[in-house]
Amino acid sequence: MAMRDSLPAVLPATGIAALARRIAGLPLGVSFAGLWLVAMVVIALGAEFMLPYSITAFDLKARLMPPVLFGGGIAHPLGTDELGRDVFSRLLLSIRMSLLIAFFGTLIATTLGTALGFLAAHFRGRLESVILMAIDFQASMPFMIIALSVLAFFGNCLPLFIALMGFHSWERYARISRGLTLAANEQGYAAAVRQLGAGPGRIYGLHILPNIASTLIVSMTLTFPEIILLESGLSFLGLGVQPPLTSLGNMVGYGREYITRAPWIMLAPAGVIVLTTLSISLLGDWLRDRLDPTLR
Amino acid sequence: MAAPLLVLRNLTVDFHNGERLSRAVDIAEFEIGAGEAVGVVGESGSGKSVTWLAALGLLPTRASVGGSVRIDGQELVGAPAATLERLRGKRIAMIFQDPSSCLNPVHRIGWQLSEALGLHRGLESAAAQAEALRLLDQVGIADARRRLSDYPHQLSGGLNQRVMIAMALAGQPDLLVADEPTTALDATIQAQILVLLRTIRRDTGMALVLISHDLGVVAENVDRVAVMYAGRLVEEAMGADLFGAARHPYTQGLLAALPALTGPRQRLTAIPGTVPDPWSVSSGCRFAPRCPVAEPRCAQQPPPSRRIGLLHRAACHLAVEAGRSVWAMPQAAE
Amino acid sequence: MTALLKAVDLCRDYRVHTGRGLFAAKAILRAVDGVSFEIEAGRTLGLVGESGCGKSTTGKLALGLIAPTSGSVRYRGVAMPPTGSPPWRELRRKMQMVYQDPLGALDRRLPVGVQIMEPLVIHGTLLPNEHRERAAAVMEAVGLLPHQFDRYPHELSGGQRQRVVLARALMTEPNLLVCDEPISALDVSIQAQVVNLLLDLQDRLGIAYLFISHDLRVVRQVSHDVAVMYLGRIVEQGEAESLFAEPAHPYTRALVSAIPVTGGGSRRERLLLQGDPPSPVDVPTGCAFHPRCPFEVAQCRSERPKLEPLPGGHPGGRRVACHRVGEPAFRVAA
Amino acid sequence: MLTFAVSRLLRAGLTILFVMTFAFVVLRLSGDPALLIMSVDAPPEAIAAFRKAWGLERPLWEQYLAYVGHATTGDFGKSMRDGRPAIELVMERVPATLAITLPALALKIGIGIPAGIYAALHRNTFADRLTMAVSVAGFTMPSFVLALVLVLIFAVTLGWLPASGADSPIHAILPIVTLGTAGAAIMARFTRSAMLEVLGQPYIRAASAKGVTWPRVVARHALPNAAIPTVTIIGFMIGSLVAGAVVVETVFAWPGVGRLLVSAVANRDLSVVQAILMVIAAWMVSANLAVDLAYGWLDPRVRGASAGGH
Repeated sequence: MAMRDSLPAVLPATGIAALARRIAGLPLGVSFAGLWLVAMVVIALGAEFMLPYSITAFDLKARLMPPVLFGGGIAHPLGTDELGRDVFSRLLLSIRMSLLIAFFGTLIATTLGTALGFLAAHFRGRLESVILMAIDFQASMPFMIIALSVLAFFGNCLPLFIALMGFHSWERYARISRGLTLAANEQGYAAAVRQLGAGPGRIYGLHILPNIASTLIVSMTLTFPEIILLESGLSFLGLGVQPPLTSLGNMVGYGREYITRAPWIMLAPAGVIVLTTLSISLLGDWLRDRLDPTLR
Repeated sequence: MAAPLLVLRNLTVDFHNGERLSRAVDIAEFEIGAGEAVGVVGESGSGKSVTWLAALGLLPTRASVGGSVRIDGQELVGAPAATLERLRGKRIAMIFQDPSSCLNPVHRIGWQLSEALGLHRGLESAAAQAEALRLLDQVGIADARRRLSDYPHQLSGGLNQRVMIAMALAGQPDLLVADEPTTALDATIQAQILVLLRTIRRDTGMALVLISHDLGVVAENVDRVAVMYAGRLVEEAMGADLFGAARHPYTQGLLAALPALTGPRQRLTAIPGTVPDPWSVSSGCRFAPRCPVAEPRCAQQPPPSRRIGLLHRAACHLAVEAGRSVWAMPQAAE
Repeated sequence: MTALLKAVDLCRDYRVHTGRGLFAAKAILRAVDGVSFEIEAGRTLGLVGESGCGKSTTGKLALGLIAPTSGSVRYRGVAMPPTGSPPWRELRRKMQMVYQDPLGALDRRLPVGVQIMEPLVIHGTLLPNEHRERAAAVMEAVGLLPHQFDRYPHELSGGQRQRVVLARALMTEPNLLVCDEPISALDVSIQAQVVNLLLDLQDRLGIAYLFISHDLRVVRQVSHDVAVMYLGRIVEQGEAESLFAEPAHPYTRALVSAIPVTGGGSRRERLLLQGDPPSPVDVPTGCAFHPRCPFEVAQCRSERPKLEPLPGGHPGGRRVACHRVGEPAFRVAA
Repeated sequence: MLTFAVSRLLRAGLTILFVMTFAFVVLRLSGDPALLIMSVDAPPEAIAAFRKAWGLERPLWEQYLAYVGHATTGDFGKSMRDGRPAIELVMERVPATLAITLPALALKIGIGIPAGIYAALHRNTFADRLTMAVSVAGFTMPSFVLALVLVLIFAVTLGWLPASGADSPIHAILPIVTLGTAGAAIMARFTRSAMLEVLGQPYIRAASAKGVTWPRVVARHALPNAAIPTVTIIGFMIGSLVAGAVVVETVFAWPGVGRLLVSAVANRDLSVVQAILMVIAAWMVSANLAVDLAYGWLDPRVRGASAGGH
């Protein structure tokens, strides 16, 4: 739907054949990124149906087993930790947790930021100045520091942590939605619809939001990996997701202690983080070129 | 007539846009004499600007240029970068539509003028300063000394265009290409700039190519006019001939579409349809789909460039009589 | 008889920053300064002037899209309701705007047909199943083809998009259209199509236009009356043909003489203005035009001229704001 | 220029005040500050003394004023771990942090900017794509992963460099490389897009049209303009030097402010957290101020506007 603008009006060929042709036409990197992300989403949705072992199941006979191609057995494809727990099982649950946090964080940031941007553009005046000041502040203060101090003051629990991640980069959406709304209000389609007599609900919901959606989506491909990086960084430091819950950063932090004896404990989640953020960035770059030549 | 200053032969410009290739310019033959003022008229996408950017090698790399452009016998198409750099500003200078964005925002006017003077005349510091002052005077900028230390954003669009003209004069070129020099300016400022261009041409004797979409701007300021449509030259004539006795249906249509400024108001003659997409392919006349007198052959064979009178040529299959507009014929009814 | 739209003494101020940052100096920019006019049903008032003279702001004030700082707008004798209020929205059926950039004024993500029907949806006029019928009728009236109903704006040409904007504006059968530079973004060969269409629609539907443009030729073509604006004020107003034939205010004379003509232009009066228009933040005292006026005297610097009927009775109800316009020597001096 | 500087200074002050208010509000929202700061098992009379010292029984606005007063003089209370003034603890860690972040900054600028310029000038060539691919990989890799991979290669496997500690300058190499890599990637990407933007401007074509040679167009016409947005990102990098070092200092056990912050957060040592927050805010505000001044120096439009406009 969103691609209608940039693609020439091709007659809709029949379903799957067209889809296959379209996928075949993608750059290799983008197709790989897409496949990886699909796999991640499947894991995030169905992690508990795929677990070979419970993550608390000890197997003291198989402690610190290397992964399957490095001398380990097929029973533990990614090896085990020092208590003989299966790394692969743990990894699946970590992926789910990290994606969940990043997903809700991005959602909160987008909703909050877009709403504030609309408010600023709609009411202008004092409200706009206040929102602009908050944007400036947020953009200039490193979010890592804000996050750390909030965690220090409030302590940590999962809902708070997710909400905190949602405050990351809201200002990007506020800036985009305010800017594009002002442009549309000045001489553009929103001004035109307004002078037709349409109310704000119609103007924002039916016209502005669909029009800026592609830009927002492209920005989400920036925010999503940023939140993964932030979350895993904090969890790595032991200040993010708390045990018994586990996330990718958490696993890396834990695996760090065995870096000399069992580097796979750390490398498996680290690899997942890098591949996931890289995939989303690649996909985002590709989307940006497709959807929104005005960005960058 | 003496040997022409500039000669274009079979000039083509193609843009590669993804898989699409579009021919933006396709000119068989065009000449400019020394000291001559030529107007080039066309709508957006007619190739009127691209032609001259191509001649100076200023197009991006996704454009490929073929054919030949020679100034005093020296070939420009495919010439090495160093040759072109020596020619630009020195033999052929160019000014553009939006003067305020054509001046570098972080350098002072004086710096930018001195740069051109240093490049083309080898003038340094004090000598460059003095010459820069003289040039600003010549283009009618009051208080020139103060302006030298101003930045472009401190000057109005009209003043910036004067600065651009001064900069173009710095190399004492044989030819000035002015690409829509007044389009971004207000009517009263446009009048000032056009008068300035006339004065300078009288004083320096350089040749001028004035590119515009506005027939009026061209009519008052040049000797000869060339009309372009969809990358091709459709008619070429002395100003009076063209405005008095246009022979190509497109030129006639453009003139008829222009509201009069005096006399009773009459319904305008509108050219139907729209300008063709640059990537659309047509072997015949590009104007045929909109032409009221088009015949089957117009869509198939490229129109010959016909010589109609002294310095008057038109690219049309039909020999339209002088003084008769195809738009006034019965079949031209909307 | 009450006029369709009557604007009395409209003023509109903007607060502008003359610098950057929190404590930058603020200034008041008076974009429109005491403008009054009337538009009668089925007639066209042309509004001309250079960029920044306040003509677009006047257009928005006339529609009530922005509130005036002082002064009033009355539609059929009733005061304009506050912007955005339900009665204001209701009134949109009767007055509509046509924009310079039709692509910007259309939603790129919706087929044009849906957008053409949108006014009916907003105002709940007609039954939903009649919307499409009405849209088809209006599309035909503005020269759009039925299959274009499902097209997206970017699939149409500039002229067709402007027809779509017009069709949308006409859906609720308005009495007044404010056209803000409706043809300046269009190609020369397309402009005449749209001008003719506007005139045809007025003939058939009896719509009144406030036609805003910097192009004097086009304004003369479409307008019954013309008002000339300079720095937020109307300096001359009157019947179109006579105003362009015999402009009285020095600014109007300069504007008219600045239009280049095709074919022998030496017969006309030449009045070349010096310098640029002053910044609207810092409007000169007295007559705002005096720093550029060749006829300026002491009175012009101190006393603001009123818009008054031309002495000696002039056809077309001409009114001029100039101290010297009544002097017998004045016209000779030109 | 004067009003410009004054307005920037005032804005800087406002930002600091904003951070103080933020800390004050969050502290109040999170519960009884006396209990939070003194810890729950402190003797009741100590808590009462603390309440009195911080004026917690007075009205909220008075408390706020007192808080701001304390904070402006650098008094954030004592660290609950060793009882020393929090600000002292923080300040003595600053040199260590600068010792790795400043060389890292040099690395970011020294590699990122030339790479970005090169990529922009050779747009769509193999070199450009390679630079951008490396750059994407550089900033999608979390710093702790990069740090651990470097440790795995250079410390564990090759044994060339120490894995952690701060005993000698050699120890600083891995932290500096880790910090510099991601920053250089961002810098390169940003410089490239700034440069491409400038190269597309009409004045670049106009400079070519007047006969300026291409190297000179790049050096004298494009670079000064591309420098303007680039300064913003450099300023932001300077402002976030400390924040960026949090993870890396912890991984390499480098005794800087970042590591202190992590342990303070983990132990909920709120005085220290507040002190660090204010130090970072002051640092960041100074960096922004420097950017603004650099802007005025690089961009005559900003200068002109601040001098009263046109």
